[in-house]
Amino acid sequence: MTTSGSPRLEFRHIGKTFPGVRALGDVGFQVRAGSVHGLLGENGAGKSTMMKILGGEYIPDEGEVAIDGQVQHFRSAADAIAAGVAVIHQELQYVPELSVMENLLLGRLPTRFGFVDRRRALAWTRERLDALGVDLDPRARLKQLSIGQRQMVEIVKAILRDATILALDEPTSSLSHRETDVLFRLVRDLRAQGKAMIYISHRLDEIFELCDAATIFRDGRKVADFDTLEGVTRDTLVQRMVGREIDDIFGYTPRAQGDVRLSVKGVAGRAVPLPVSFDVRAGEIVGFFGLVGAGRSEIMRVIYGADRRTSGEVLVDGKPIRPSHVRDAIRHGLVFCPEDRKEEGIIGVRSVSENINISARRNHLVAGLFVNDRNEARTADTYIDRLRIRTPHRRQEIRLLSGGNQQKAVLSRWLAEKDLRVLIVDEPTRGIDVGAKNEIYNVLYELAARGVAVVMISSELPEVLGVSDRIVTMCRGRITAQFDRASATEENVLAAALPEGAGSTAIRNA
Amino acid sequence: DVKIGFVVKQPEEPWFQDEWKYAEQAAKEKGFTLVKIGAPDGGQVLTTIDNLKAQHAQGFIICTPDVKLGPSIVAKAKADGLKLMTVDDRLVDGSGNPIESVPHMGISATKIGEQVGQAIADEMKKRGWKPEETGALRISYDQLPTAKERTDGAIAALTAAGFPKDNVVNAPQAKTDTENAFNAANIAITQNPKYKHWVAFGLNDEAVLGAVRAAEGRNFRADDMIGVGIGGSQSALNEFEKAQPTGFFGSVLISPKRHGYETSVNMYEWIKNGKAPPQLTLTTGKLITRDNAAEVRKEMGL
Amino acid sequence: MTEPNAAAIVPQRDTREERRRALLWQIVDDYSLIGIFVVLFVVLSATVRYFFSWDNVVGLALSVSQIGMVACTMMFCLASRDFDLSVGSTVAFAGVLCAIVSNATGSVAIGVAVSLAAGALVGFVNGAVIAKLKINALITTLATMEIVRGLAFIASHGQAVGVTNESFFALGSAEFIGLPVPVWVTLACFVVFGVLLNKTAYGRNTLAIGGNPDAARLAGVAVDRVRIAIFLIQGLIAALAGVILASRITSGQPNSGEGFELNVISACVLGGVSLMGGRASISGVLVGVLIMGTVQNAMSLMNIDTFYQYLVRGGILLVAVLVDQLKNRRQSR
Amino acid sequence: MTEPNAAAIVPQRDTREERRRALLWQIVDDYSLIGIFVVLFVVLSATVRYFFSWDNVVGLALSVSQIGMVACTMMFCLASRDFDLSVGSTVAFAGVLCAIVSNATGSVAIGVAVSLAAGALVGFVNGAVIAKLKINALITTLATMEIVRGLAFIASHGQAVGVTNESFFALGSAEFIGLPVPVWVTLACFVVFGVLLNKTAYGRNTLAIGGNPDAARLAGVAVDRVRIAIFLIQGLIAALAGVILASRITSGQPNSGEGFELNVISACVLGGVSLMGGRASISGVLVGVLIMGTVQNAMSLMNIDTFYQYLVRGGILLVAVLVDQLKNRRQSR
Ligand SMILES: Nc1ncnc2c1ncn2[C@@H]1O[C@H](COP(=O)(O)OP(=O)(O)OP(=O)(O)O)[C@@H](O)[C@H]1O
Ligand SMILES: Nc1ncnc2c1ncn2[C@@H]1O[C@H](COP(=O)(O)OP(=O)(O)OP(=O)(O)O)[C@@H](O)[C@H]1O
Ligand SMILES: O[C@@H]1[C@@H](O)[C@@H](O)CO[C@H]1O
Ligand SMILES: [Mg+2]
Ligand SMILES: [Mg+2]
Repeated sequence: MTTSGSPRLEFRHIGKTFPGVRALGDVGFQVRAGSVHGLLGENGAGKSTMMKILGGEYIPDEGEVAIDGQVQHFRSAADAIAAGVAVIHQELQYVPELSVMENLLLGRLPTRFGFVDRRRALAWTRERLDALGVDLDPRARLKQLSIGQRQMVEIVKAILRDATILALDEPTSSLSHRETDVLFRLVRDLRAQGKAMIYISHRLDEIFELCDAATIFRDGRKVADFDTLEGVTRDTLVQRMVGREIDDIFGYTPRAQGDVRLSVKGVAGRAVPLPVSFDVRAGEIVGFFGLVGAGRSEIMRVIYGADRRTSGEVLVDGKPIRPSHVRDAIRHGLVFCPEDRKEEGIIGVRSVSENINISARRNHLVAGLFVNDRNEARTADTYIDRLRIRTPHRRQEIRLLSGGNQQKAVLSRWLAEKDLRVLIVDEPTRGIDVGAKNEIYNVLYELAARGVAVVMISSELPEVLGVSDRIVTMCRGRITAQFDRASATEENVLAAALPEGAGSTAIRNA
Repeated sequence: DVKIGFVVKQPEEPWFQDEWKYAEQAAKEKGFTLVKIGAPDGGQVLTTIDNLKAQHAQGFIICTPDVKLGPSIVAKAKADGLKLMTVDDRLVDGSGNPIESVPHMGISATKIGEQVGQAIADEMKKRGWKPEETGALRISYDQLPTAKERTDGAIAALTAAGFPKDNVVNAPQAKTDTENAFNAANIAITQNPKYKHWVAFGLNDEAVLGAVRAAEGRNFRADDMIGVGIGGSQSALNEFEKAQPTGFFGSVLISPKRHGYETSVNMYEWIKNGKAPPQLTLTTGKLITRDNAAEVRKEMGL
Repeated sequence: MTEPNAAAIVPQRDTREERRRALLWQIVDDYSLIGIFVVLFVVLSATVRYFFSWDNVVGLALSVSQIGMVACTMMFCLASRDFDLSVGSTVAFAGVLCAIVSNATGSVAIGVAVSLAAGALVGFVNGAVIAKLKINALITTLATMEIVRGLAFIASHGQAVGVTNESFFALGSAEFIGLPVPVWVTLACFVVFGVLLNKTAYGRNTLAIGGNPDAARLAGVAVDRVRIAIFLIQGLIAALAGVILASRITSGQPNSGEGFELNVISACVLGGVSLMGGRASISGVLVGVLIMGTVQNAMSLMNIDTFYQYLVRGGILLVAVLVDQLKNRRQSR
Repeated sequence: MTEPNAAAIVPQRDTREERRRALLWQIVDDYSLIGIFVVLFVVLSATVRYFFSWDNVVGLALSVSQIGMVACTMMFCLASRDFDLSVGSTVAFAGVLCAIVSNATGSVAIGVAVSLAAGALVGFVNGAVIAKLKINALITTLATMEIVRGLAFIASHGQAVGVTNESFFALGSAEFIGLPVPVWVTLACFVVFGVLLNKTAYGRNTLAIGGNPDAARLAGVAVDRVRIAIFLIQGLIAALAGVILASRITSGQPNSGEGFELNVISACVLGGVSLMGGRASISGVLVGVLIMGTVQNAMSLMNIDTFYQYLVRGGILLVAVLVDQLKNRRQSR
């Protein structure tokens, strides 16, 4: 271990302004060699912006980055790479059509006489993957992999650069638990090798598990530095991050429940060939838990009509929904928030207001044709204020918002529905800060209290347990069990989410 | 059995459709096979000749997209063992002289242009227009060599008849369709508010038609406008059929019938009976106007 | 922006004042192209003889009237991340068809109606193939461009089709309050499609589809239906342009409108419509169309040699887009 | 991490058998277009007289030689998510320039060298403007298309420029082992660019840029440099095609190569090159080029009416892309 006292990496007085947004103002902190430095902050606090400056993607307006005391002037990603910096970006950056190997070696394929030396590249990649204990086929194309596997490729790509400084911007947001474990092991190894690492996550338990030191950003400023996390409590971190106390992040209180609102009877689709049935009552929040690939997203998409329904019936308040017909679902008050925000949620180049009003506007059209601008402005401002969406104004293109704020805007789209009956949210808090999570839970409760039937898919077990009135587990496209809030425990829910004979396989694979 | 290719540069143009039609008539009468192929650029001309060889044609007649392709067409025809005749446009060699060895039937672009110019001059005289009060619209498309020759011919004839050269206004069209001619003429008229009357000539009937429509828009109607086109195409005939005369005064009709029919028959005789065609047949155009269009066309067997 | 660090403390929660200023900037940016055009127009008026005259301005307007009409619908097409190369052929086909049908039935109204229907049908086929069979728009419309051009030739036997009913010509040449009918029609298109784009759900949905088709679909937008409608309307308007053109030149010509599609697309892109979809403004398109027409007009007035006109056209295109680009860069840095 | 290593059991690891089957399918898919072409070829050989003869096949090869050469580089251009409309003009300009310089210097070699350099320069300008000034490729190359065409007209005064030195003609007409030189050059292009695409870092980087430009940039790929190189090489090869064409037709013609760019792009897209970037195969492009040439050739042999040829061309384009599309759909399920 090379835990020298002097910092390997130092940010000094960094400032960065985008039109209408001051993303960072006079921010500085240090990262030691052989340490993992946690970076925390609410959505839009400026964490990713800082990493993009480190990676040479943005040039700061003020301040400088120093490595081993040497001031660096990165003008491009290539400069940063040359200086031994590797950044794993929050938005995955891979080439879908190329193989794992080619993605891992992007920009530095080994050549012989100008020709790519495939054999050597393959051998080298295999060897390194094995050494890292990562199970990936180097020849598979990225687009054939699951999101989690793709994220793993991104991580490995950065590690294979043998950089001395490694920054990971929310690397676990779509990793399974096993993959997360692999990642943690890798990070610890790298720490042992003396690398300086920055680790960004909204999951505080990960911060505690992995990080030696931490810095907290708020609104583009640094609000706290912790040289060590020994003795620092979770509450302290949350308080400094959010600026207020959140004693119980879930804040659950029981509600009255009404009649069955959503009734799913024997529904099947291409990717979930076995019929699935369940009911959700008015005012009830049902959490769907399962492992990655369990089929939760898929069955919800089929219910919503986004994917083709091959059999079965979906009823909202007893009225059937036309299969494979999204707009019919919406008209019946059944809506769905997809998990892949960037690909399926937001319309990047359109404004926040457009993104919020796109569906609900049909109820406010003038003469059945014209958009009611006043009404839409009011709606947008209402949700910008209510969910505390950080944006300079409602006309800002939504792609310029931080991830968490985009999520809130997408959620607002459905909250703005006049006659909302059933809300299905898929991983609603992925990549969202604690404060905002709490806000989103409150929104779900409020909706439920108004009589909406809520279905929440989540891969975070504590969240499922903390928010749901009832928990449904899925495994391999089938519902395996249901639990009342009272009877659900981590152990029994997890056990029900595992495939048959999982125990032994798990051991074999581990 | 005899197989003859008939290759033209702009198959979409009515003129060539007509040539083909009459060539087809000859094929029916004489009992040979006619292969009609369009070759709008140099590369495609060569491809077409190869194609003809591949299907065992013995000779072909061509109206080339550019007369300077001459040497390569001659060489290719020779290499592929095909007899060669040209129609409409005569091949030239590297130094711009006509290639005498290739039998040709056609018009001289300059001559046709001169006919246009002459027709305009005559009509002006008849109407008693003062040349200095009259502007001449040259709807030009100098990217196309024949187009340049035709309009130059018209100018030559006009000036020879005493028309002041300074009154010729160049109106370049961006494409050879009527709309572009319209826009070009419109601007030229704007630029020259001093003229009381206008005359117009160009590459073909469509160009002149555009000029006539533009002039109408600026209130130069039948009495103040003399447009003479080339081709005697449907565009011209449409004008003559209108109830009221328009500024489209006439068109120099050239006969696609002779060009299509005679060249095909000549080629057939050459292949079948070894009877070489005449080295050069120059056809002339004939001015048609509202009054004589039907008559002249009938005379020419159209 | 080099404001004091005070601003950093409440960076996102802008004051009302700041929000207003940011909005103002956005508007300035949105209309910068108009500024470019105004400058161009003033300079040309001052330097080019005859440029600033009623006759010339009317002529200019007339010369871009066909492009202008179709640019309105092409804007929708590009905004939804699609592409249409078939409009030039549709112009020709509609003109020919209108002439043929008018002659055959003796009724101009029937001729016009049939043409418009045929144009709409071509557009519908484009849209259906692209939206339902999911074939790339470039290829689909390249194919229909060929096919429709072929139909125009076949229907007319390659000949210009004259119209016998003279009342037909009014459409192209009659004047109304000093402006010819085609110019009025074009202006109407700009108003109607401007309103459609900005004020209706149809327009907003078009932009949403262009921005992210998957997200739009999940948000309840009838993506396929909107895409088909966009192409259908485009076919209809292209046919209208064809009919008006035929009326202006008093015959339907099968070879008219060649290269038309690229002119229309250029005008749109000049006007700031993004080929990546999701971004469009009607004022931009109007200015794009006007810049194209103005440059061509001024070059002709200045008697610039045809061959040099190619250089100027290319150069102007580059400069205009570059200026726009610089503006955007300022915005996104 | 409150859970045991449960997620390990995710059923993703296929068996060896399944992997092999998937690979097989992939190969079938990758080569399905070749299958389509083979079927087309066999059917035409059986039904169209003279189609299957050495003469005809050589003629066919010759007829697509220019398109073939440039399709190789256009493949790179499209694969990197770019677009080039200027190649047709470059073909014309290079031919004219070669003729002029050869005549002036008396040396064919100098003429060819100057033309190729000029083509490369055009390409470089395209690339630099697109990569550095970040102007949309469609607009940039539309502009250079105009400008370079203008240069061709200006340099030649709008006239075809005949070449006096007869040794120049060998380039276009000499034969070598039974095949004309242009065909050999085209074959060489396919080999060279095939190897470049598949076996070199340049080719892989091109695909990476097309697949995800940001990812490539962030991984340190010299994105701008690669894009400029792609355009530069494209300009060079377009000039080569222009020189060979001029040699074949024994003169440089300023109006040659019109519409060439769309033919080249169509051939590439037919060959499965994605306009969205990141996907390209040299065998696909070869087949795309051959299908285009074969259809045209067969139509001439069958003496199909010109006007109906439009319909056939459009129809074939649609059908070929549709078949490819259906295959992809199966694949992505
Ligand atoms: N290119 C840009 N243009 C305009 N504003 C931007 C841009 N990039 C980021 N921002 C703004 O800068 C602020 C900081 O964003 P950043 O992505 O760094 O936040 P973050 O801390 O990473 O948030 P999250 O936890 O949601 O990922 C946000 O308000 C965001 O909207
Ligand atoms: N690792 C994987 N590899 C390939 N396909 C996968 C993988 N994971 C999921 N899928 C596909 O996704 C579908 C079901 O996954 P789905 O996304 O519905 O599961 P989920 O329970 O929502 O899990 P997630 O947390 O990933 O969203 C299946 O059709 C499966 O083919
Ligand atoms: O191109 C012309 C054609 O239009 C016809 O007029 C005959 O001569 C050709 O040169
Ligand atoms: Mg972030
Ligand atoms: Mg899921």
